[in-house]
Amino acid sequence: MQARMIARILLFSALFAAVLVGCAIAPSDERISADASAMIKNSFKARGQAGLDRLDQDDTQRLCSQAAGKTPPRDVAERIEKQNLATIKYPADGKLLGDWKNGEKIAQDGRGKQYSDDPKGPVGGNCYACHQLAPQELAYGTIGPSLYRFGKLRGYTVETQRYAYGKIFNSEAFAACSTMPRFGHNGILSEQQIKDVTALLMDPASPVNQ
Amino acid sequence: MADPMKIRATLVGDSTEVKVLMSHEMETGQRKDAQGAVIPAWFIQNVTVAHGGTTVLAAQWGPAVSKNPFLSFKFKGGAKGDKVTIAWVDNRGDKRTDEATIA
Amino acid sequence: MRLACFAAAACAAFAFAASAQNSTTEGIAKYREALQEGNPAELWEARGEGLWKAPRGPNKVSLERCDLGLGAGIVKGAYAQLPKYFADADRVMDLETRLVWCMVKLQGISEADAKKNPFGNGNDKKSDIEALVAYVTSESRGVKMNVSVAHPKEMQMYRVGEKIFYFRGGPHDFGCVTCHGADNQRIRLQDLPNLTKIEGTQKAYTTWPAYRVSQGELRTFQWRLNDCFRQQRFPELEFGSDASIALTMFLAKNANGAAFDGPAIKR
Amino acid sequence: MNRRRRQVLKSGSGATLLALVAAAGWLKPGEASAQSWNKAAFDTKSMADTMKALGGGEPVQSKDIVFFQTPDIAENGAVVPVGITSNIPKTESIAVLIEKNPNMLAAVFDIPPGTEPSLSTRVKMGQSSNIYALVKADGKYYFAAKDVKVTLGGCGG
Repeated sequence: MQARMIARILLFSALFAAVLVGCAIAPSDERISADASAMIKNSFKARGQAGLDRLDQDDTQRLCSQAAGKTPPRDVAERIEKQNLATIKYPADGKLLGDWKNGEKIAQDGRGKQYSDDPKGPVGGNCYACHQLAPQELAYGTIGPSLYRFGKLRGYTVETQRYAYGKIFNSEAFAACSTMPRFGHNGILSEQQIKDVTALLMDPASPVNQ
Repeated sequence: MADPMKIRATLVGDSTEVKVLMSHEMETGQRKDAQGAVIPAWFIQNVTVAHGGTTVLAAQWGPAVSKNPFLSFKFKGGAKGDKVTIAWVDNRGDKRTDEATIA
Repeated sequence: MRLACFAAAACAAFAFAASAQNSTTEGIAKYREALQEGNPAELWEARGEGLWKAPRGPNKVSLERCDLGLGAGIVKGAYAQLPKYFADADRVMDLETRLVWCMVKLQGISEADAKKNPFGNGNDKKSDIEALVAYVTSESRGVKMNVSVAHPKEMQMYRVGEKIFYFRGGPHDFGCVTCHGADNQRIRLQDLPNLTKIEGTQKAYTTWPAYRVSQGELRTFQWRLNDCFRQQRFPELEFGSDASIALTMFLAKNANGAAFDGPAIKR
Repeated sequence: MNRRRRQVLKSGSGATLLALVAAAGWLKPGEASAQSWNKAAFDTKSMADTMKALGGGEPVQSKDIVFFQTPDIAENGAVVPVGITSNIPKTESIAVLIEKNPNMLAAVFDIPPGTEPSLSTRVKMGQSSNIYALVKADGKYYFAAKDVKVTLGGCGG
């Protein structure tokens, strides 16, 4: 009886020690995340228009960082999409389509928001960095899907216009942890610029739809 | 003073293959700095390659030759242990001469 | 008849676009191949070797007693095992931070001076660090990457580096993973390595530093990270900062097993 | 290659190449050219100017001039590899010209006897353009052309 008790105590002690050692070797994931946040704060310096406040994550950025490049769990994804959907502001004048020619310029322009950019200078959408749009431009990226014939394939409806405008304004409203920037929500593009890019996608005369 | 050239001279059959990299800005004179002032042209104008006292290649360059220029060619003759001497002069009169041993 | 015509025309247009893409990719591959014949990185390697061996700083000694992890003065193969934990500094260091350490401790150069010009710009602003990195890394060409995470601080850096890789922030919500999280992606026409996979990481990590023909400069891995964060719209990543070492640790360790092939030459 | 391009090649460039040759007189036999730099040749700015200044004959297009290691597409115009081999007997010099650069002439190489009429170097190109290889052999001029496209990648700069 006594011997058994001692054996049990020894076993527990050994297990406890193993847990302790385990802790020493492998800090928890939460601990590592906290270390990473602290390290990031200590490793950057403000420069040009890029202040250290850019390192403060909002809820979406934090949850998507945790998802580590994968789709987050369903409840998290729904939370992200719901929060972001609420931010979308459609134009007060009800007009969703601007000038596709301007839209094409915005889609080509990759400047803006870098510390090396003139803060007063133009800000583009850089759409071609990730998407195929007008077929004339062969130097397009493939991080996002091809948007060639976006309007022609989906139909030139008001619903599709609203989807396109909304997606550009805040992509996270439609696909949680999308790699696409939230151009309207984060103030990268103006309302008029988003209208122009929407026109690039949705105007039947746009080269995208030829 | 300009950095040394990086010269490789290798015997290939009965020819010597010369490959050289030079450290030079090769500034075109067409670029502007942040203040909008033209950056003056600064480039290598003459390159001569000699082996055993004879010129085996003589070149005149304009500013359209790339920064940190590269040049490769072959000449007949040359033996292992021989020296190949390369010299350049730029439009400011800066000069550089380096040599390599044929391997 | 009309329909058939239209379909044929559409197909032809599509085929044209596809073949234009293919020939572009092939053409660029040939361009990159032609660049391999002579790499101006060798000019940096030569200058770096000179700097390594020259007595410099207030102490007028060379860096030939600098311990890069394999013992004092051993350069051959050292880069393939970095970053690593150094007991004398009680810190995980990458090559750049270790070089600064040696310049300070051996040569008596102030840390501020050692760090003041990490990324060169033309003839008037040549960077000693870039040249030294070119020399040291060239001495690991062909050596298999073999980065250890045996020390708890190395493991810690590796795991934190992974978190930073997935950290999204700034006005564009970008993180490293935005561009480097999937296979066969490109920005415009530039191929992007998938750094969430071993093969992609091996190919990318082993070809830095590199002579960038677009800049006419040799660029180190510290520069690569610094400029990625600029394009991510982040503030500036500080040279030799812990986050830069953690990310380097994450990528270098994942490149283990691949032969180091730098300094390379790139676009 | 379209028809318009061919016409340009024949009338325009041919005359320009010759103009360069004539304006320059850069290829004096022997050592003389080694230490002199021919400003007139390197200053030639446009085809039109040189065509006005001169006229007459033109160098002959030759299949015996071959480009090697010269890409169809250059990812960056700052560094475009160019390799040229002349299979024309008695080749005395090889020049590299970029049609659409602000100054056309990039480099001239004197090839003494005993040196192979083949070399490679790297040039800058401001935009997509023809590269011309101009060869002087036995006192006569020959050329070959290669179209090189310059793409500039970009993710915001």
